[in-house]
Amino acid sequence: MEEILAMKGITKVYPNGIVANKDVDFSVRKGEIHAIMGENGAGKSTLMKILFGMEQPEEGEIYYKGEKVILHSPNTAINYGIGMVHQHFMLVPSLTVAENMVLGVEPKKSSVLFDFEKAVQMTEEVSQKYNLAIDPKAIVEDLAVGKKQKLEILKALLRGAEVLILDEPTAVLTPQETKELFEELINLKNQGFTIIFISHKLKEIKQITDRLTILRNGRSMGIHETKAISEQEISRLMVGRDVVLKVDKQPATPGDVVIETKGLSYHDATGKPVVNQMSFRVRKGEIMGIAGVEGNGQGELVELITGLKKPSVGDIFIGGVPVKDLTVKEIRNLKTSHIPEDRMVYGVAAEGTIGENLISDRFDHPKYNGKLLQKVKSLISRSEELIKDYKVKCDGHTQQVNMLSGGNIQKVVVAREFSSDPKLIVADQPTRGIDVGSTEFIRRKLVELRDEGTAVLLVSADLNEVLELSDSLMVMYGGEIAAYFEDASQVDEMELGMYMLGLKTMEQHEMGGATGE
Amino acid sequence: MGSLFDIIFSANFGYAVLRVTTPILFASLGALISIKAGVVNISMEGTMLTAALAGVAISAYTGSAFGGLVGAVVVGMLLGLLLAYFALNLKTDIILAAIAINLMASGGTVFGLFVISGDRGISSSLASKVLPRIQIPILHQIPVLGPVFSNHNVLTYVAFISVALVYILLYKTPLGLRIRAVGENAHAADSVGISVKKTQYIALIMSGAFAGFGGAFMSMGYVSWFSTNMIAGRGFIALAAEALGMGRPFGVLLTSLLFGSADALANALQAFRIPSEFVQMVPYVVTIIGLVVYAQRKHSAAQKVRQEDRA
Amino acid sequence: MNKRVLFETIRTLVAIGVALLLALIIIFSVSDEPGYALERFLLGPVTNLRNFGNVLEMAIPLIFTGLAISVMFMAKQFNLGAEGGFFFGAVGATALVLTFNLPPVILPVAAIIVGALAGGLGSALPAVLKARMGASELVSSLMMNFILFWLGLFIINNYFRDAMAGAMASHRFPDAAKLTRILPGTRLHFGIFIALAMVVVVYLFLYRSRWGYALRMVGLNIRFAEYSGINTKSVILYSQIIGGMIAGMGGTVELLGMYPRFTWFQLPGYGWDGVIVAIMARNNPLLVPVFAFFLAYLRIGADIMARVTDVPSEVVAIIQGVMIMLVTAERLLAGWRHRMVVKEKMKAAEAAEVEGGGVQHG
Amino acid sequence: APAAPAAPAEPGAPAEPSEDALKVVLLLNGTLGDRSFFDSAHAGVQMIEQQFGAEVRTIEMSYDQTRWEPTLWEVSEQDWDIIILGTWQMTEYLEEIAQEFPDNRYIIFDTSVDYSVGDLSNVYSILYKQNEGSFLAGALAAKVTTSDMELSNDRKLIGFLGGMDIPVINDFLVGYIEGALYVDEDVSVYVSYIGSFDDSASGKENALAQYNAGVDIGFNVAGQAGLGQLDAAQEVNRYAIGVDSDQAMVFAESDPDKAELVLTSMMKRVDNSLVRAAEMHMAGTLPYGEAEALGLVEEAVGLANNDFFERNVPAEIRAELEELAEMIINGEITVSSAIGMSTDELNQIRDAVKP
Ligand SMILES: Nc1ncnc2c1ncn2[C@@H]1O[C@H](COP(=O)(O)OP(=O)(O)OP(=O)(O)O)[C@@H](O)[C@H]1O
Ligand SMILES: Nc1ncnc2c1ncn2[C@@H]1O[C@H](COP(=O)(O)OP(=O)(O)OP(=O)(O)O)[C@@H](O)[C@H]1O
Ligand SMILES: [Mg+2]
Ligand SMILES: [Mg+2]
Repeated sequence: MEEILAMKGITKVYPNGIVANKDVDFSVRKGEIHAIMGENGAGKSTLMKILFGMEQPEEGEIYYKGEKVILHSPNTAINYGIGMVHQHFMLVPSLTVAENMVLGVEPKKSSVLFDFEKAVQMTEEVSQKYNLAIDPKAIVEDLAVGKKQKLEILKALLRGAEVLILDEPTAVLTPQETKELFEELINLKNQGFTIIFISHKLKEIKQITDRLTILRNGRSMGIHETKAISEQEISRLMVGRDVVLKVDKQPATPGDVVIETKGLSYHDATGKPVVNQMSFRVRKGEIMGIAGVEGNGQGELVELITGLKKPSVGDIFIGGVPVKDLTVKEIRNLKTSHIPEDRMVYGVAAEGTIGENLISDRFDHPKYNGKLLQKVKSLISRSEELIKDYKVKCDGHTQQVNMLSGGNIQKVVVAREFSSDPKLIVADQPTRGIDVGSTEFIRRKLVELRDEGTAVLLVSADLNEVLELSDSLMVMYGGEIAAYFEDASQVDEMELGMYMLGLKTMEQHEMGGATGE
Repeated sequence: MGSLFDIIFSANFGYAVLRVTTPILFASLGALISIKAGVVNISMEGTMLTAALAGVAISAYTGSAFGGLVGAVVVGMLLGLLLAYFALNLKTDIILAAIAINLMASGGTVFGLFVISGDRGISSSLASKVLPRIQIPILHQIPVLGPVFSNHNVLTYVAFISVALVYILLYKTPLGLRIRAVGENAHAADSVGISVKKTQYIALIMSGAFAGFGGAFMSMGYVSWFSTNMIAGRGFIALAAEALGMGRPFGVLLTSLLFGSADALANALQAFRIPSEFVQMVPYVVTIIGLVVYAQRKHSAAQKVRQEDRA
Repeated sequence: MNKRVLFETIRTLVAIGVALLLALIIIFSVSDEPGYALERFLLGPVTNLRNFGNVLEMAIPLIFTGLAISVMFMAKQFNLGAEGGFFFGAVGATALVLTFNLPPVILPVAAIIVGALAGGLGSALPAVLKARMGASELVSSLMMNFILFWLGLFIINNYFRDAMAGAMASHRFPDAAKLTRILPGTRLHFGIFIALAMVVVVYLFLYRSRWGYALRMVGLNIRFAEYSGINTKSVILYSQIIGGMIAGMGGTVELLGMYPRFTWFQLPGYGWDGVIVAIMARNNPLLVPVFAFFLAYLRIGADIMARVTDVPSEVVAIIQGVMIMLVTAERLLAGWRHRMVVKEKMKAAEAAEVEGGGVQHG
Repeated sequence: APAAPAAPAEPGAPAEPSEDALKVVLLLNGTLGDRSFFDSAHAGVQMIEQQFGAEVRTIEMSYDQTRWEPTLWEVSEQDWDIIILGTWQMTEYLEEIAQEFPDNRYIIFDTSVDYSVGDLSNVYSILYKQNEGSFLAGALAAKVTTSDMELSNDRKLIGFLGGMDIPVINDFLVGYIEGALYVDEDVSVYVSYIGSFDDSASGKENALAQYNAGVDIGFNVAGQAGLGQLDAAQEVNRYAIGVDSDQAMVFAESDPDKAELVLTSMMKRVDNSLVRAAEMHMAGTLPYGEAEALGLVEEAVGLANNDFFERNVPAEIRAELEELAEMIINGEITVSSAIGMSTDELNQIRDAVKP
């Protein structure tokens, strides 16, 4: 097969001095699905942004269909037929699907006005042509993530993309949605599209890609045939050592109840119950997993427990203390830790230093404060300890958090939350978008803490993660408990899927002791 | 003298409200466009002032009121361009750049006036022109409506028509779609090949143009001369009106009218021997009350949205 | 890190150079003695003690409003009420010194406290409206400036006006209220020490106290602060109230240091200057006095030029504006800086390659 | 004023033995071009230049208060025979600096230094009896509103448009009200304050509110902002009275129709008073160390007697005004002043004529 595009000797230095790509060679054949792999911060997104004209390299050349091209802006790239679906959605939330679709290539009527009807029609046409169904008149902020992903792909297709770059498209998708996406990608490949696919999930890579390129520390570790390379080899090339994702775990020895909810409900502004009559308990030294398709109330449940939202009905007890009317601070004082779902929104102050981010939960603790001023030295030494213990890759505690890669930012959050000697950890998607090395690290830590007697409530969209880490398991559907398994190791994946999709619901008596009254 | 009630429900009062509202409306529409594109233009005050001088000077020089208007608008656009250049190309903090423009305008106009007319206070020695008033044929004869709505300066009508034009621009044209996209998520706009910088340039230039209209109205419609510091805070009031207008052209119309009414009301209250300091406070107090009412509504709406977001 | 400081210094110097060049062009076009005018502009403030005293005198209120705005902006509260706070603080202080007959030292101290409270009161309303219902503090503080102005005038006019004075003016302040002059031949007063002390206090507050930490985190990411257990509403309140108090102190110090009685019947404009100073100082309290001095120097130099040469004082406003814009132009020389960074990093990266490992962060 | 030739210095003149010309500097704590006060002072200095061959210089210190004191210091150190400055805001600086430079001679207009604070024997203060001039303006307004002049109506309602509610402005107001009431007890006065001295648009708006309420003649005392009244007068075709300088002349050329409606202006003749002072200085008779209040007698205040006045104001009214002026000059009428009046007293006066 011919090479449709090639990048030669690409070097990129960000203004802050970070060398994101160094002398990278990269090429793609027409009609293949080509994976790019690498740890967080390896330079994958940067390389793709260069290919899409969003960043300019310091050195290097790009060839498209054999011709040397200079991509000054996304506009140029689009005109050549390169389309990109970004790691973070590039959508305008308040606009409709159709408006987002045609942004930049707006159809006009009477030569000045925007032709909305035409935009809707264009959207419908392209969505039918590629068999990706979407409602053109829906407002984007109302869409589920899966739909947003589809919209992003359609946007690229509408602009006539022949080469589609997908930067971690599956990170936020449910297994079902991922499956559907893969079908669509294969379909597109069969129609002659070339696809560049970034993912951290080895299984997915193995499943759909033809070849793969591995980046490590901004350098290319070569191009490989997917079939010809083992998972072990891939992770060795990526991280420089073998990675075991299977966490060794002894059976749990649960103790007293740490958290208990009784008839917990939360109604949104429209009065709809988003969390409905949930009663459950988690014990000391136990990891309880919560499985479920995203948007079934898991997020609200976590916010209710951690005090960011107040329940409409019902009670929550942590260590026997009713916490329904307590502030976030007071709940944290009961030794509750929280790994938030979206680290950039809640987990860190991106423009703050690593040190500042590591102390946000204990900055006012008497231990670190005099009468008026803080004990700066002890705060700094605490931060430095955490950076070392959690292997945060950085220059030191004064470095800004937004200069770290995603995985290292997550480590900052985890270090802060795990180090406060918690009795309860509420971990919401703790390894989302994190490379294998860091994932392994965080999972190990969770089990360690459990062994030390912490109760863990683990919410994850990654079924493997839930099944592997949980001692007991709960499935949420429509804000309610659809199933509860006292022993998570006995659960069958297919059966779990049935509960998650609401095809099946357990009766109260099946759930046994941990839930209900 | 009649009661306050009589004054407020007189045609003169209604007429005054529209006149007082005009410059504020122009400036707040300009502010609206810039804010929609994600670039706050708080140099409306200085831009209006400079445009007011330009209008007078050019109309005196060309002997044409229309020439003066065009000059004022062009000068407004140039100041928008200047702000855009510093903020977008040189990355000067846009608030700071705008404050600097206000500073330059307050001194520069005095200097400019001196160079042009030899005066430093008022341009009365220049035979500058005023923009015409317009009698609206049939409306003019209708009893109450005629005196309120007819016979205004042409720019008053332009201002009110502009509300609809800005609405069409923002919500019915490709450029408007781009402006809103750039303002809401510049990365998204960038990723589909829209030039964020170009769009923001256009928005700032347009906001300068509106300030230019506002300035021209002040010196060629409201009064018939330029005098130093004659904008007297209207550019800042317009920012408040914009902020209160819920980011909508018609919202901005309503809040500008609220200001205009409060101002006219303050004038009417002078007749009642209330301590003058309190009379002067009326427009600002009304604004804060408006802000509270609006915030209360938005607050509950936002809570609703936030809760829905999580759903 | 040192390279950065070096670069920033060079960039600032280049900016000032370009601005001066523009100034020179403007001066050339309006003056018959451009060389002398420019010389006076640049060196006038340091040619005699009184002129230099003028610079320091003017820096004092700028330091206060610069600090006030910095504290509020640091918490991302875009409260522009330093203008009204400064004015109303001075009104409060006037009320105190004309009402209570206290001994020296105690009287000015009490006046500063009352001034601070009055200034804080002024920004309390925008703060409460923001914290309670999310009302834009930008709008309400702009409006409050005008309300405080008229309220202040009402108070002075009705309760403290000197009927015998030919203009709107309060009674004379007792001597006990005045801040001592510290440098003979200038009007430089004790307020400069208060201002510098406030720089240190604000620095310690922001960077060394738990309240300052909470304030900064709210400014960086309010949702993160909330998630971390910080009481964000109280931060919204106290950041603005403290800002208003600092502005009110500034008004008091300026009034007692420079004026024999209250005579302001216009807002003095230091609030906007404070915004300029705070933005230039990037809200860093330690840089506030530097840029306050810079702005004061610029103004006094310009005054001297306007006074002794034929350059009209208004031209100076244009020069100032250009200078402020250029000095803060981040992109000025950005290309050069980027090339510098690239060169350095590439060298580092190559060196790392030789060792076989990868170093990304320099 | 008698045009003296370049007079040789009197032997008795204190500090100045020089043969060369009188050196006079004028400090303005504002800018030229106000068409009023500062312009008038500047004109006075120029008259001094022409009449006495003096060397003169005018320094505009702008409205920025921080510049005033340093400038006064600097000028005091230089070699001037007379340093002229004006307005109340400068008094306290002068009280301090004049004592530092006992050999300098200072003239301050429109205010007086407080001679009790120290040795100020080198300062001469000029006050203007604006209340006397305003009395005439009020009398004129009352005459006009009760007359059957072309643009006057049946109502006995006149307007006063002040810049801000502050003592100087109210001094005009008090004289104006007394003058109006002297003519006709039943006249009411619609009093508005613009709240600014530069917002001429707001001045116009306030004036229009007055005219629309039935005012047929108004008096503006608000600097530049007050000029808005003239625009308003033209719009509704009513009369206006200007202030400080001859405001009809502001528009006499560029907009004669507007000028036609400005019946007269109550002028403070800073120019006259400065020429008078310079002349007395040279004659060695200027009472340094004292304040003088100059009024109608010294021609330091008065109504502008221009073509418009003569053309548009009926002769008998003009004659009556002249009579009133005479009565003030010879003391038959004394006009009250707002300076020294409490806010309560002031309110009583304003409320009494409230429409
Ligand atoms: N705009 C930027 N400015 C400065 N540094 C950046 C910027 N974007 C990325 N970086 C840095 O460049 C390096 C490469 O980042 P990049 O986003 O390409 O990594 P990635 O391989 O996509 O990682 P991830 O898997 O976490 O998405 C990282 O160290 C990152 O912190
Ligand atoms: N300088 C300008 N002033 C005002 N409007 C402009 C200006 N430049 C472009 N526009 C408007 O912005 C919109 C987009 O312009 P642009 O030139 O970016 O379009 P384009 O990318 O070439 O796409 P198309 O040709 O499909 O419109 C158009 O509606 C155009 O009228
Ligand atoms: Mg990435
Ligand atoms: Mg009448």
